Amino acid sequence: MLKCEQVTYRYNETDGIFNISLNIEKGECVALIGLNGSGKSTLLHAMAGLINPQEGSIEWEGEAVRPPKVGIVFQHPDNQFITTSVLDEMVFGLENIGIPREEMLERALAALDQVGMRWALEKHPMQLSGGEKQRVALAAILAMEPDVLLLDEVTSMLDPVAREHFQQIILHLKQKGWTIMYTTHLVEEYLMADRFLMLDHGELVFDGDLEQLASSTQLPMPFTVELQRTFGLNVKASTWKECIDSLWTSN
Amino acid sequence: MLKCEQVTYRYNETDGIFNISLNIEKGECVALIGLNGSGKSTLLHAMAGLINPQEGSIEWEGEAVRPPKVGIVFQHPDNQFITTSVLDEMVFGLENIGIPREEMLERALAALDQVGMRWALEKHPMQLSGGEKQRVALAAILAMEPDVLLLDEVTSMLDPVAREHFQQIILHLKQKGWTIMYTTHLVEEYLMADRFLMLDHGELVFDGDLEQLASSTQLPMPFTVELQRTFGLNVKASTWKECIDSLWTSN
Amino acid sequence: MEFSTDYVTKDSFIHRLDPRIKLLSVMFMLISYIQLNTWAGFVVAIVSIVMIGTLAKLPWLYLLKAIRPVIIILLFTFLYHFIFSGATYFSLEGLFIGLRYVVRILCMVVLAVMLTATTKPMILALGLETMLRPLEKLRIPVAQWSLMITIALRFLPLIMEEWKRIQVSQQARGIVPHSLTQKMMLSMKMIVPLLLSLVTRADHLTMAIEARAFGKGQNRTHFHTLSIKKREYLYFLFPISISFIILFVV
Amino acid sequence: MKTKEMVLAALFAALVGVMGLVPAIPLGFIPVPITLQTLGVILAGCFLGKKTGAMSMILFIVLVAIGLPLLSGGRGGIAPLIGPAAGYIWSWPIAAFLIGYFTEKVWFEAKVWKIMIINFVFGALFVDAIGAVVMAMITHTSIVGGVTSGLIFIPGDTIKAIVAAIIAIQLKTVSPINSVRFNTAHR
Ligand SMILES: Nc1ncnc2c1ncn2[C@@H]1O[C@H](COP(=O)(O)OP(=O)(O)OP(=O)(O)O)[C@@H](O)[C@H]1O
Ligand SMILES: Nc1ncnc2c1ncn2[C@@H]1O[C@H](COP(=O)(O)OP(=O)(O)OP(=O)(O)O)[C@@H](O)[C@H]1O
Ligand SMILES: O=C(O)CCCC[C@@H]1SC[C@@H]2NC(=O)N[C@@H]21
Ligand SMILES: [Mg+2]
Ligand SMILES: [Mg+2]
Repeated sequence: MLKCEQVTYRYNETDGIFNISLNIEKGECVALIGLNGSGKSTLLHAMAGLINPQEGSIEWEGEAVRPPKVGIVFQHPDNQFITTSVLDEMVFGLENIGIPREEMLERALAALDQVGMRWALEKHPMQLSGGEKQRVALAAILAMEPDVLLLDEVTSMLDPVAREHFQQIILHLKQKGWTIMYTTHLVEEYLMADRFLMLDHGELVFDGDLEQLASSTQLPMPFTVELQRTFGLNVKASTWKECIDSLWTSN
Repeated sequence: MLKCEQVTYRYNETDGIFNISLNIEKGECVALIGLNGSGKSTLLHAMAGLINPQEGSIEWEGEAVRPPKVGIVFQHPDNQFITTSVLDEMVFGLENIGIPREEMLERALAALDQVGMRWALEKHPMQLSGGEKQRVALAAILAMEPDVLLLDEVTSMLDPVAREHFQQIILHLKQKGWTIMYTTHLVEEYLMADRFLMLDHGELVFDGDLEQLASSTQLPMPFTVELQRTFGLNVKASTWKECIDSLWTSN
Repeated sequence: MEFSTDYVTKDSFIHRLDPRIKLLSVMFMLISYIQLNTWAGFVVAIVSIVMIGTLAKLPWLYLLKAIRPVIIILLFTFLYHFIFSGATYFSLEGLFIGLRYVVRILCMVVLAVMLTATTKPMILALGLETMLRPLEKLRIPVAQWSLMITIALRFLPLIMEEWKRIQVSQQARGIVPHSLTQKMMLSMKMIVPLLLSLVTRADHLTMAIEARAFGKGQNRTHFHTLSIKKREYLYFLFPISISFIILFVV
Repeated sequence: MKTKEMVLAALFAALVGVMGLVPAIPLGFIPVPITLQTLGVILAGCFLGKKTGAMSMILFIVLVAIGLPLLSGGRGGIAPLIGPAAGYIWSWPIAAFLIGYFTEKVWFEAKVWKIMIINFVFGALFVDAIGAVVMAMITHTSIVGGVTSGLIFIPGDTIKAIVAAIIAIQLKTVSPINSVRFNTAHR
C-alpha cells in the first residue's frame, strides 16, 4: 500500500501541496487530475521520493518511497535523459538495479518495442522529436519494472496511434497487478483508471470513481461538461459502464 | 502569401523534411498533422526562418521568412525562456522590435490576460508548472503580433479550461485576419482549421479540408477512426459541418 | 551549492544611487589610489572609504570577510618589501614601503567590494550597458553583450541543475565513489554527457532568441531604464574632489 | 555576432563560473590558487574556436567585474581583476583565442595529441608565464621569483590540457568549429 500522511511540500506560501492524506492499494490504477498548477507534478515527485515534503510522510509497504521501487516518468522528457544514446538510456536504470548483463538488452529491447522505438537505439535522445522523446522516457522506466509506476502527462505529445498503444500498455500492466498513478488533461484517458483524485490549489478536493466524478457538482472546473461532451451524451450514473465498455470494444 | 518551394531540410539521410511545396493564403488557418517524428516541428522551424533548408525557399509576401513577421511558439516550453522573470520574458520580444516603452507594459499585460497568467508577472519562468509555462510562452509571442503565427503543439500540457480558452483565442485571431498554422495530436483541436496538411516521414501526403480528411482512405494512420470515434458517429461528408457547428454552440 | 551575489541588502542612499554614478566614481577613485604615496593622501583615502562604508550601512565584518582572500598575498608582499626594499634587510624604510603597498591594495579592494555590495549585478549590468551605448556608433554591439550577460545568468543555475541531475542518477547506479581519484574519474565521465546536453540546450535557446526577433540591436527599445536625478549629479562631486585632492593637493 | 555564438559564449562563461565552485587549492607561498577553472578556459578555446572562445572569456571577466562571485571562493567584483592574480585572469581570453586559432587550423585532421600540444603551449605555458610576471609586477616582487613559484601550476595545467583535448575530440561532431571551418573552406 502507498500511504501518504498529511503531506505538505511548499515552494512558498501559496504554491505547493498541502496536507495531503491518501492510501493507494496495491494493484490500483489511479488518475490524478486538476488544473494547471494545482500541484500534480509536485505530488508525484514527492511520491517518487525525489523531493522531501516539509511535513508528513510517504511510504510504500511500510518503507520510505524511493526508486527503483517507485518509478516516475517526468512531464518533460528532456529532464529525464542522462546519457548520450537511447540504448545507454535504456540500460542505465537496469544497471542501477543490478540486472544481469544478458537480461539487460532483452529487457531494453522489449520495452522499446512496446513503445515502437527500437529503430532509434543508436540515436542521441536529445535529437529525437517531442513524441519520440516521450516514448523513450516511458520505455526506460517500464524496463525497470517498478512496483509503483507514476506517469506525469506522458501522453501529452504522443500521436493518436501511440496514445492508443499507451492505453493498451497501461491496461496490460494493470492486469499484471502493477500499481499505477497517472496524470492527464485528456478526458479520453480517464477510462483506464479505477479511481480519481483531484487537486485544486495544492489540496485534495476529490477522491472517488468516474461515476461520482461525472455526477459531482462541486468540482472546481467544468470537468463535468468536458466529460459529457467528450462522450457525446448526458449520462446518468448507471450508463457509464456501458459507455466505457462500448468505447473499449469499438477499436 | 506564405510560399514554400521544394523545401528540403535533412538532419541525416532518413530524417528531416523532403521536397515540400505549398502555399498558404493570408488569413488561412491551417492544421499540420502527422505521426511522431513525421517532421512537423522541423517544417515549422523552417517556416519561421530559424533553420535554413538545404534546398528550396520559403517566403512570406515575397520576402524570406523571419521573425518578427513570423512568430513561432515551440513544442517544449522549457526551451523558450531567456530571462529570469515572466515580465522580462514578455518585454524581451517587444524591446527587440522597437515597441515604445509606454506601450510595452500595456501589450504584455493584455497578452498575459489572454492566457490568464497576469498573476505570475514576478515569477521565474522556470518555476512555473508545465501548463503555466506553455501559456506564458504563447503570450510572449502573441504580444509581438506577428503576421503569421506558428504554434507547435502548444496545448499539449494545458488543462481543459485553458485549452478551451486557447481555442477561443485562435478563433478570435482568425477573425482579425491573422495567418495561423498549428500542429496538434488532438482531434478535438482540428475544428479550428480551414485546411489540413499531413506529413509522413518528412513528406507532404495530404492537403485538403476536414471533409476530405475524414473520407480519405489513404491516410498513413487511423486518423479516420479517431475522427469518427471522437465525434461519436460514423459520419458522411455532408454531416461534418453540422457536427462541428453543434460542438461549437454547445459551450 | 548556490551562487550568492555579493550584494548586501540594505536600504541606503548609496544602494539607491544610479549605478552609472557609482561606476564612474569607483573608476575615478581607483585611478587616484594608484598615485597614493604621502601620509596625508592615505588619510584622505581611508577617511573617504570609511565615509562611504558608513553611508552604505555596510557591516564592517562583511568587508573584513571580503578581504580575507587577499590577506596571504598582502602578508607576502609586506614581508618581501620589509626584507628587500630598504637599504638593508629588515630596515625601517622597508617596513614603511611594505605598509604602503599593503594599504594601497587594501583601499582598492575595499572600494571595489563596496561597489558590488551596494548594487545588484543586473542593475550594474544595465548601468554598464546604458553607459556604453554610445559605443554602438563605433559598431561595438553593446546590446548583444548585455544579452550575453543575461543568458550567462540563465545558464548558471541550469548547469548546476543539469550536473546534479546526472550525478544523482549516477549514484543511483550503485557506483559509490570512495577515494578522491574515483570521484574524479566519475566526474570526468559526466563531463561529456553534461556538455552534450548543454550544447543542445544552447541550440534551443538560440532559436528562442531568434524567434523573438533579437537582431543587431539598432532599433531596440528598453523597458527598464535608468534616470539620474539632479541631486545625484551633486553626489558625484564627492569622488571627484577626493580624487583631485589625492592626485594634486596632498 | 551570430546568436549562436553569443549563446555558446554565455554558456562557457557560465561553465567556467560553475567550475569556480569546485574548491580551489590555496598555496601558501603565492596568492593564486590551483583551480579547475583553467580546464574551462582551455575547453572554451578548443571546443568553441577562436572568436567564440575569446568572447566567452571576455564575457567571464565582465561578469566577474559586475560582481558575480564566479572566481573560486565566491569572489567577484573589480578587486580580483586588479589584484595579484590579474595577469592569470586577463590572459584567459587571449589563451582561448590562441588555442581556438590553432585548433581551427588543424581541425580537419584533428587528433588528440595535436590539440593536446596546442592546449599545453597556450593554456598552460602561456597563461602561467603571463600570470607569474604580472603577479610579480603588481606585488612589486622579483620577476624571477614569481616565475619560479609559478611553475607549481604547470603539472596541474598539463593534466587539464590533456583532459580538455580528449573531451574536445569526443565532442567534435557538435563543435561550432565545424561550421566555422565549413564556411571558410567554401569561401
Ligand atoms: N520550482 C518551483 N519553484 C516555485 N514554484 C513552483 C516550482 N515548481 C512549481 N511551482 C508552482 O507550484 C504550483 C504547482 O506546480 P505543479 O508543477 O505541481 O503543477 P501541475 O499540477 O503539475 O500543473 P500542470 O498541469 O501545468 O503540469 C504551480 O503554481 C507552480 O507555479
Ligand atoms: N536535432 C536533430 N538531429 C537529428 N535528427 C533529428 C533532430 N531533430 C529531429 N530529428 C529527427 O527528425 C525527425 C522529424 O522530427 P520532428 O521533430 O520534426 O518531428 P515531429 O513531427 O515534430 O514529431 P512530434 O509529433 O513527436 O513532435 C524525427 O525522426 C527526429 O528523430
Ligand atoms: O581565482 C583567481 O583569482 C584567479 C585564479 C587564477 C589561477 C591561475 S590560472 C593558471 C594557473 N593554473 C591554476 O590552476 N591556477 C593558476
Ligand atoms: Mg505538471
Ligand atoms: Mg514536434
